Amino acid sequence: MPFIPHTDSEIRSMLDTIGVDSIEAVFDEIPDNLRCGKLEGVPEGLTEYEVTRLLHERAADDQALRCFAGAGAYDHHIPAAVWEITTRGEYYSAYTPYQAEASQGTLQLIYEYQSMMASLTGMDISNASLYDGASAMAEAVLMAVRGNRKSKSRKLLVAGTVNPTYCKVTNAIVHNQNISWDEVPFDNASGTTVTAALEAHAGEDYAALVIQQPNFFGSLEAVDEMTNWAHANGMLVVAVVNPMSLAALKAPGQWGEKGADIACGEGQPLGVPMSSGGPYYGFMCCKQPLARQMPGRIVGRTVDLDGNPGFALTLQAREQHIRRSKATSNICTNQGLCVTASTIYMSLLGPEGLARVAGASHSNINKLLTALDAVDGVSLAHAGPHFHEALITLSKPAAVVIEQMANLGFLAGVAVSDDYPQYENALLVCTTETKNDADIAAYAAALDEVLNGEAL
Amino acid sequence: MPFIPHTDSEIRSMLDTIGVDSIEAVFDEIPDNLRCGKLEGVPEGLTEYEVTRLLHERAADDQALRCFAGAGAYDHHIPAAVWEITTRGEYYSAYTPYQAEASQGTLQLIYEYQSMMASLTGMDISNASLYDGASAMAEAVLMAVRGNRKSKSRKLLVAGTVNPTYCKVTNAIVHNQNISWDEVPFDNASGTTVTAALEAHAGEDYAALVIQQPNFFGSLEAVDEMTNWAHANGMLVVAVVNPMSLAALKAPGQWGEKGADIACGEGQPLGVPMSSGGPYYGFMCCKQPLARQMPGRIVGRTVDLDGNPGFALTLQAREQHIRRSKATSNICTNQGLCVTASTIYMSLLGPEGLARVAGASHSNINKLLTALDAVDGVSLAHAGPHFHEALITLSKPAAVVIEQMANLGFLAGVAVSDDYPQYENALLVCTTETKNDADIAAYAAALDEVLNGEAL
Amino acid sequence: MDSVKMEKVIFEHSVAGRRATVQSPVAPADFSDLPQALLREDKPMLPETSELQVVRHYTRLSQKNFSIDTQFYPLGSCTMKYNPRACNTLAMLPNFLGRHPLAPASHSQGFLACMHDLQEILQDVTGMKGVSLTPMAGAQGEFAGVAMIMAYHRKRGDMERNEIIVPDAAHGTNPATAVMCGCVVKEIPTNPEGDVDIEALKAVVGPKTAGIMLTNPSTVGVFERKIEEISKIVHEAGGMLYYDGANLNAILGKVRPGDMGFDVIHMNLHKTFSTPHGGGGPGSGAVGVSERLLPFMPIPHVKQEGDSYRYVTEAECPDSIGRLSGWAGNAGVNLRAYIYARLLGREGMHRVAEFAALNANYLQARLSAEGFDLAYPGRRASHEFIVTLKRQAKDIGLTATDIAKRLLDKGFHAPTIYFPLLVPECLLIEPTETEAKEDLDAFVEAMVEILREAEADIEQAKGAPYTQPVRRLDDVKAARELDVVWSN
Amino acid sequence: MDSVKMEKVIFEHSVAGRRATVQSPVAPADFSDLPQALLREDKPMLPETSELQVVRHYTRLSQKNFSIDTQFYPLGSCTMKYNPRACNTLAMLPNFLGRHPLAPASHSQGFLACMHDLQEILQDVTGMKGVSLTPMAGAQGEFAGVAMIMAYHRKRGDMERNEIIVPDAAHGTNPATAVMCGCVVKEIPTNPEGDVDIEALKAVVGPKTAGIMLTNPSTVGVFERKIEEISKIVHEAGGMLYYDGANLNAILGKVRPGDMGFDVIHMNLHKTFSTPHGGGGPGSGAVGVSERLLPFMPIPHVKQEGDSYRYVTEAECPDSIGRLSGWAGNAGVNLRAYIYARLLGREGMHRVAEFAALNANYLQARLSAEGFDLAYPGRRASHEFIVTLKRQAKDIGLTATDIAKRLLDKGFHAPTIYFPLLVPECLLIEPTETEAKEDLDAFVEAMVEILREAEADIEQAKGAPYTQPVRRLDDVKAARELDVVWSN
Ligand SMILES: Cc1ncc(COP(=O)(O)O)c(C=O)c1O
Ligand SMILES: Cc1ncc(COP(=O)(O)O)c(C=O)c1O
Repeated sequence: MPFIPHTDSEIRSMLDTIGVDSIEAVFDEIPDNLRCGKLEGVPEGLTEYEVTRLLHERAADDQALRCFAGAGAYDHHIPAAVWEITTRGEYYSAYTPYQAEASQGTLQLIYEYQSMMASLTGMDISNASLYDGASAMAEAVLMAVRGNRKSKSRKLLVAGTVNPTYCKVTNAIVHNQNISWDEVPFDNASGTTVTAALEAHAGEDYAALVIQQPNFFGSLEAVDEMTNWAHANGMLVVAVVNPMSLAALKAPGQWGEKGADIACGEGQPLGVPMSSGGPYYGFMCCKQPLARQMPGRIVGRTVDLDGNPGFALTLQAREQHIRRSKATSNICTNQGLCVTASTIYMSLLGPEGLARVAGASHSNINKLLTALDAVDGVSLAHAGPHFHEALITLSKPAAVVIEQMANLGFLAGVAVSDDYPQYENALLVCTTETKNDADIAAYAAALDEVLNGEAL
Repeated sequence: MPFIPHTDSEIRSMLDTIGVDSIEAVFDEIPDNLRCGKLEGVPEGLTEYEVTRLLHERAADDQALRCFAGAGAYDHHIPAAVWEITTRGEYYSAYTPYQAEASQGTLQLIYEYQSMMASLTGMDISNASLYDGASAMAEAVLMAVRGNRKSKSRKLLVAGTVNPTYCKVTNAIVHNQNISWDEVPFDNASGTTVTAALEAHAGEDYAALVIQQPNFFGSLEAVDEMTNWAHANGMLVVAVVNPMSLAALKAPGQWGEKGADIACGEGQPLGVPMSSGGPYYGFMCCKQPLARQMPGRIVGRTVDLDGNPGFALTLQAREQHIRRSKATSNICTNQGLCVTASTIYMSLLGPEGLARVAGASHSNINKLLTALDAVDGVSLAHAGPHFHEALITLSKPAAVVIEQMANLGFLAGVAVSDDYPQYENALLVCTTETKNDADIAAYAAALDEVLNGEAL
Repeated sequence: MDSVKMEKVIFEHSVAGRRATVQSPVAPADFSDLPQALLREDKPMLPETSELQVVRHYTRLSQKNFSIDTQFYPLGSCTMKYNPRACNTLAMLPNFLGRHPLAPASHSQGFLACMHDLQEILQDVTGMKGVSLTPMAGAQGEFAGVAMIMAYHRKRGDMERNEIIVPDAAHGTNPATAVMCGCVVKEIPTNPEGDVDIEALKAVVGPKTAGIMLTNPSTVGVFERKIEEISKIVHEAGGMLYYDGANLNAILGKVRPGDMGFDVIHMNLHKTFSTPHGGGGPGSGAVGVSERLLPFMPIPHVKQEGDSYRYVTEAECPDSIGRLSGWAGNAGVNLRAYIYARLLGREGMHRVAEFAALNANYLQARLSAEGFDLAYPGRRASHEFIVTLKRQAKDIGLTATDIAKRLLDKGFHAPTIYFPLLVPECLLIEPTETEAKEDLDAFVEAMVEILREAEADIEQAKGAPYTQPVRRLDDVKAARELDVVWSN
Repeated sequence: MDSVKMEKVIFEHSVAGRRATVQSPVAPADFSDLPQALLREDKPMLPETSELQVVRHYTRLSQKNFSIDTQFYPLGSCTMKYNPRACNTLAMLPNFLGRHPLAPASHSQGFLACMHDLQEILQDVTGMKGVSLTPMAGAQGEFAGVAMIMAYHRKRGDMERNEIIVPDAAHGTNPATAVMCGCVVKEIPTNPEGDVDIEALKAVVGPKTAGIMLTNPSTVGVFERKIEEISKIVHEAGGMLYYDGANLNAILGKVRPGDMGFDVIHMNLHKTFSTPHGGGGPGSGAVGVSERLLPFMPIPHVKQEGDSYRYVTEAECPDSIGRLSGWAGNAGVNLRAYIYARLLGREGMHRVAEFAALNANYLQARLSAEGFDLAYPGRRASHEFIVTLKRQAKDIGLTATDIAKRLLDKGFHAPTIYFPLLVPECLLIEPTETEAKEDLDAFVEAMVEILREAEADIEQAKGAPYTQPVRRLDDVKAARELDVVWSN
């Protein structure tokens, strides 16, 4: 019996203690007519060896591609130590640290994580994680609507350069509470938001302006101006940021004169594998005045009976298990193990290491764009600067190019035409520090072959 | 500086404390003319990412083959838990448990290991491991020569069916001490030792008889008779055994009337990956009277100052760090981590699980031989019974078959002609529980193709 | 005399200029081509440490946790059962980890096949008609479920239904979810036997009823015997039944939510399907739906076409409640659940509930015999049950917290305490099917010992724990003097 | 008040009939076709436990170890430096683990290339002309080395040379190895400064001298300054120089054994090349040889031919001392060493000795300043150095054992004690290059604290440790009342 330790004689003795004569008897409160059948849809059990073999075969079916795609999931190197430690049983198989005294490992780690994220984003407080970057934006929108004392509006402004998937997820979540937004169109030449587009909304009542930096196209927004404009118009500013980029880019807390109010985003670049899209984690940080509006868990440092320092979950009165229908969110289980990995990752990289990873990712996109400049049928959609992504337009349909590039061993990038019909044959390409000059040359050669080759 | 934590200012302050002004100065006792140059033969350092990529590429070069080879290294399933726990830092990065109080984890585990091995082999005592099966046989031979009070001989009898590589290793080690042996020829029909061959040596003075069970060909020796014969002739009996087989086969301690005196062998089948041949571990067990002749570490159970039970290295007076030139062996570092894996493996399998693994390995060889029976150009060298290996003779040179089978994705077996010229075109094939009926059929089909196909 | 139990905060190991050089590119970063105004001026406060320091720090910290791998962990409602190590090892095969979520289906058949097979398995064990693996934890599964119910009503043009009925014993995520979906929560009481108060239910249903959120067995650990009647009442009122699958472990292979009349269910794969809880997550809150709700399922989900698999597109699901995650949910967690499901297989599924219930009922019988009061004495335990310390709290001052902390000293994780809120001084105890009888017996012994100790000297329990890295912590100070970020 | 520190023996968790069913084939074993007389009748005493019980037991046991990953571990002569985690992760890639040792070279180019490159690197850093990776630990490397020396003499027809000279400070493996090679050991004293007594050496060399086994820096932690003279004396007498590479970490990139005149060297890759020591092994004792000894190297080793790699065959090496392992030594350990070498690279190699020496000399200076007596006060420390407690043992009864045990309470592993034997009450302290200054300082502080405590009350030190899973253990009882196998 997989994972069940009971022997026959133990079962008998336990039944005796209960005072029944079969295991079936303990289910006697379930109406007979409801009892279920054989579960024919579930295959027979396999041994661990059989499952191992099956999964190795399945994994082999997923041919590894050299990854030039980003769009929210990034192919960074993860130090071996990160997951060797993260998957230690004591982290891996513990529950949420409700019993603080028996969970100081996880609690202290989260406290350290909060400290790192608050510093990276230039904010006062961080929570212990949300599900992922997309849903973190939804929570940030809800929080902004709750938290903006100056505005009664259930509307927001969202820059048109925010990851379209994040917008969809946000909509799926917040529209239930009658929250909606207006999109700020971006400039086609630069791929960024221009002040004129914002000015069109001056004086209107919005709860917040949502800005992504670097934006979906990998371009850099004029975050200082946008932040100042939003604040001047009574809005809060929600910053959606790539935490890796914050080793180089101005922290949201320093945007404009007063800084963004909420920073959120996808934690994946910090030590979490791409893994088909999850588990990742959403991070969220905010300025002090919004602290009690924050969704999710928060760990605080306190003292024990002997006066020694220790860590515990705190501000729980925001959470569903205490506040129920009045909670700041329904989130309960978060993405703790990914946070564990990220904390170890950030510790291993440190400020200089993180800057170098960001730096190599950035210089590689410039190298790639230079290499692609020489390829017929490729042009750059937006003038720079780019952080580590850029949109290129192609002489063939993106879907075809992606498929053919895959056959050559490359994940060529991400097609965006579903969300931006104006970019029909375009690919969003991305480089990280894991690409070297040879990879970039090979990519350009392959793309040349696909676009301009004879027989494919 | 990889793995070096020192900052410039720390280095300066440390040099100040030492009272020198450069690191070079602490090497001032080394004569200048000896100082070495640039190490041009060592490549530039790589980052972890670069090394990761290199090693993934190298690993991909070693195409995985479906393994039908054995000959001392066996392709068994290893439960995932085994190495996930074994590589925990506390096991992985500890030294030999000299400070017993700070090493109770490793020490208790070894005590458990010793108990399991002693029971599997039917012996009184086990050590904590030797290097590998081959060198364990060498140590057993030395031990037998030391330990046989009835014999002054530096000669042994070794069955001709003992793994020829083990014999080579043993010879490389023991010939330095003028120890040698006579080989007992085996019967060509059965592939086993027959009593007549032993009788030829009756009355001669040998320190011990070495028997392998199952023997190198996978056949089963008449161990009871051989043991009784050796004892009757004043010899000790050294049993070289596959520990996996002991889930099914009679334990050496029960061979004949008095049982073998020393049991040793290769621990790899018990949870250690094939891994190009190492690290594996040699096990060694013996009867009580030989205990103080045992090489290697031994853990004992004792009590602490409070009278609580605890574990510590014991009988250290046999070892080189105490006895120096009079030690039972020069072994110091052994194969502890592999023993850790094996102990966890044996615990996960238990007596019934181990028997089933042995059982499936065994029944698969019968299935394979049946399937090969239908293949032209294949015949069985020795009549059964076979444990999980057998020698088959082929209509083409073994080396060619191995190469062609490899191109079809199979490791076909092991050629033996270097050691047994009489078996020119023969392959020693092996099955474990990791082969299913489809694998066996595929192997037979591939071999048919190689031996009888048109174009290859 | 004690070794230093305190572990410095990682920043205390930090020295300016120190770093693990092999972990980043050799070349220093150069952002000079970016506008100066957009660049960061300060150095973020990340630790400057060596690789060894980091490994040592986080290895040592880990040892300060209780976990299933090290302790019996009978945390009610959380199903802390063994997380098979193979699930982790196999889910972390390089090709699985390295797959970008947008890799083309043509090069992702292995992963997609696993997800498809898992959908089918979950569909069968819950008795539903479709499954989406997208929700990232139980609460998001609840969200998906209630959002689907609302979408269904709206699609039919029924714009008024906005009330979600929730029993008072429900988990906090239930009412919180309802509110996130724009609904109004109607709470109904639990009767003294632990069942829903049918009369109260009848009183609250009506034309505004969107649905009811239930878990069965409920959070008080007993099977809701009148489930069919409840189903009838709610359905006749035009509402739908939502099943909170956090307790699915109790009935896996015994009774299926679909057969009980539920229209939608979320599963906590990190409970019933044994994916690790990771010290707080990630989980996976897969949802299953009845025929009527199929069009509303969150995207994406995997579809089989002939021999191949692909995600359904947005265009194919115009009525979907949409996307709840950036990609397809917690794929790696779902992979672990899939591996677990294949290891268990059909027969194993049936055994889960059997042995979870056997263990719970055994523990309930033993604790009751030892003098502990059960909250619902006449009832069968499901996979869990409640002990109430109301009497001991009154008589000797022994609270649920005290017993919880003292259990830590005895080497056991505490049960869930003070949930559900309606039972005073409650311990919600869930042993799970993977624990051996001897460990249950040892737990009973510890409970009895604690009671005896407390009867002799209550201060000992009040001061507990004594053997952990810290003594009992001051939660009030934690909230009042907020220290949530390290500063040097 | 303490939580149960004792962990049952695994057999105490065993219950007849319990098992982890997914770990073995479904079908019961059937050996009925084998002769009954050859089959086992009794059931071997292996634990009958569940998977969770095994995981929990061995996870908990692991927590009872000190290790580099959790503690500073200045165990002299053992080079307990950081074992980079990448070395483990990469050496355990499925294709490496799954390679049968006899897989054809055509399908093994990746592995063979790694082994070949490692041979080249080791050759260069030691200044030798050939390297074989076959020996499985230092002692087997010593064996290979002495056996090669003997083979060399014999091949030349010199049948008399059978004496191996060994300084009294040498590691026990040196004399034990010499005896295993059929040699006679000639011990020579160490002078008060820690160098070889040259006069004693001169007195002992002669026509029977096969060779001398040295390590430089020696086991007393100082560099043998007269190495060239020693080399001359031994070589002129017709003997060969063997280098015990256990201390290679002290000189890596600074001076090469080959350049010092050594004819053969073994390396402890589990020390200098940072492969893990695994709680006792496995290690790897690669040997390097000079031109003269090339024909005698143990087989196999890897040869490059054009773009491809293969093992040399026995037939190609008629003079080889032969095989020392079933296959090719501890391949997986060598793989880890290779990865480490590539991470360090040329520059990193040079830094190893520099920072190992910086740390050792710093610690030596600080401890000396705090009043601890150095065994060789006038000398530079190499990568390690010796403190002697002779004075404290006499004055207050504080022994090396006491300080070692008390250090455990302070959270530090103890240095090596009572080795080398010639220094009374000695602590051989090797911090390694991977430890940070702050940890060295903390160690000094602990040492000083222990001394102060002992001056005030020696009983505290005598009773140590207090914070470990057990108090000080009775070694005498362990040896007298031998309990080495569990019995119920
Ligand atoms: C009864 C019940 N419902 C819902 C949930 C919420 O699940 P999750 O934590 O995965 O969001 C839980 C988990 O704590 C629960 O116990
Ligand atoms: C100086 C010295 N020589 C030889 C050895 C033996 O090496 P191994 O333990 O790898 O056999 C050691 C290791 O303890 C040592 O310190």
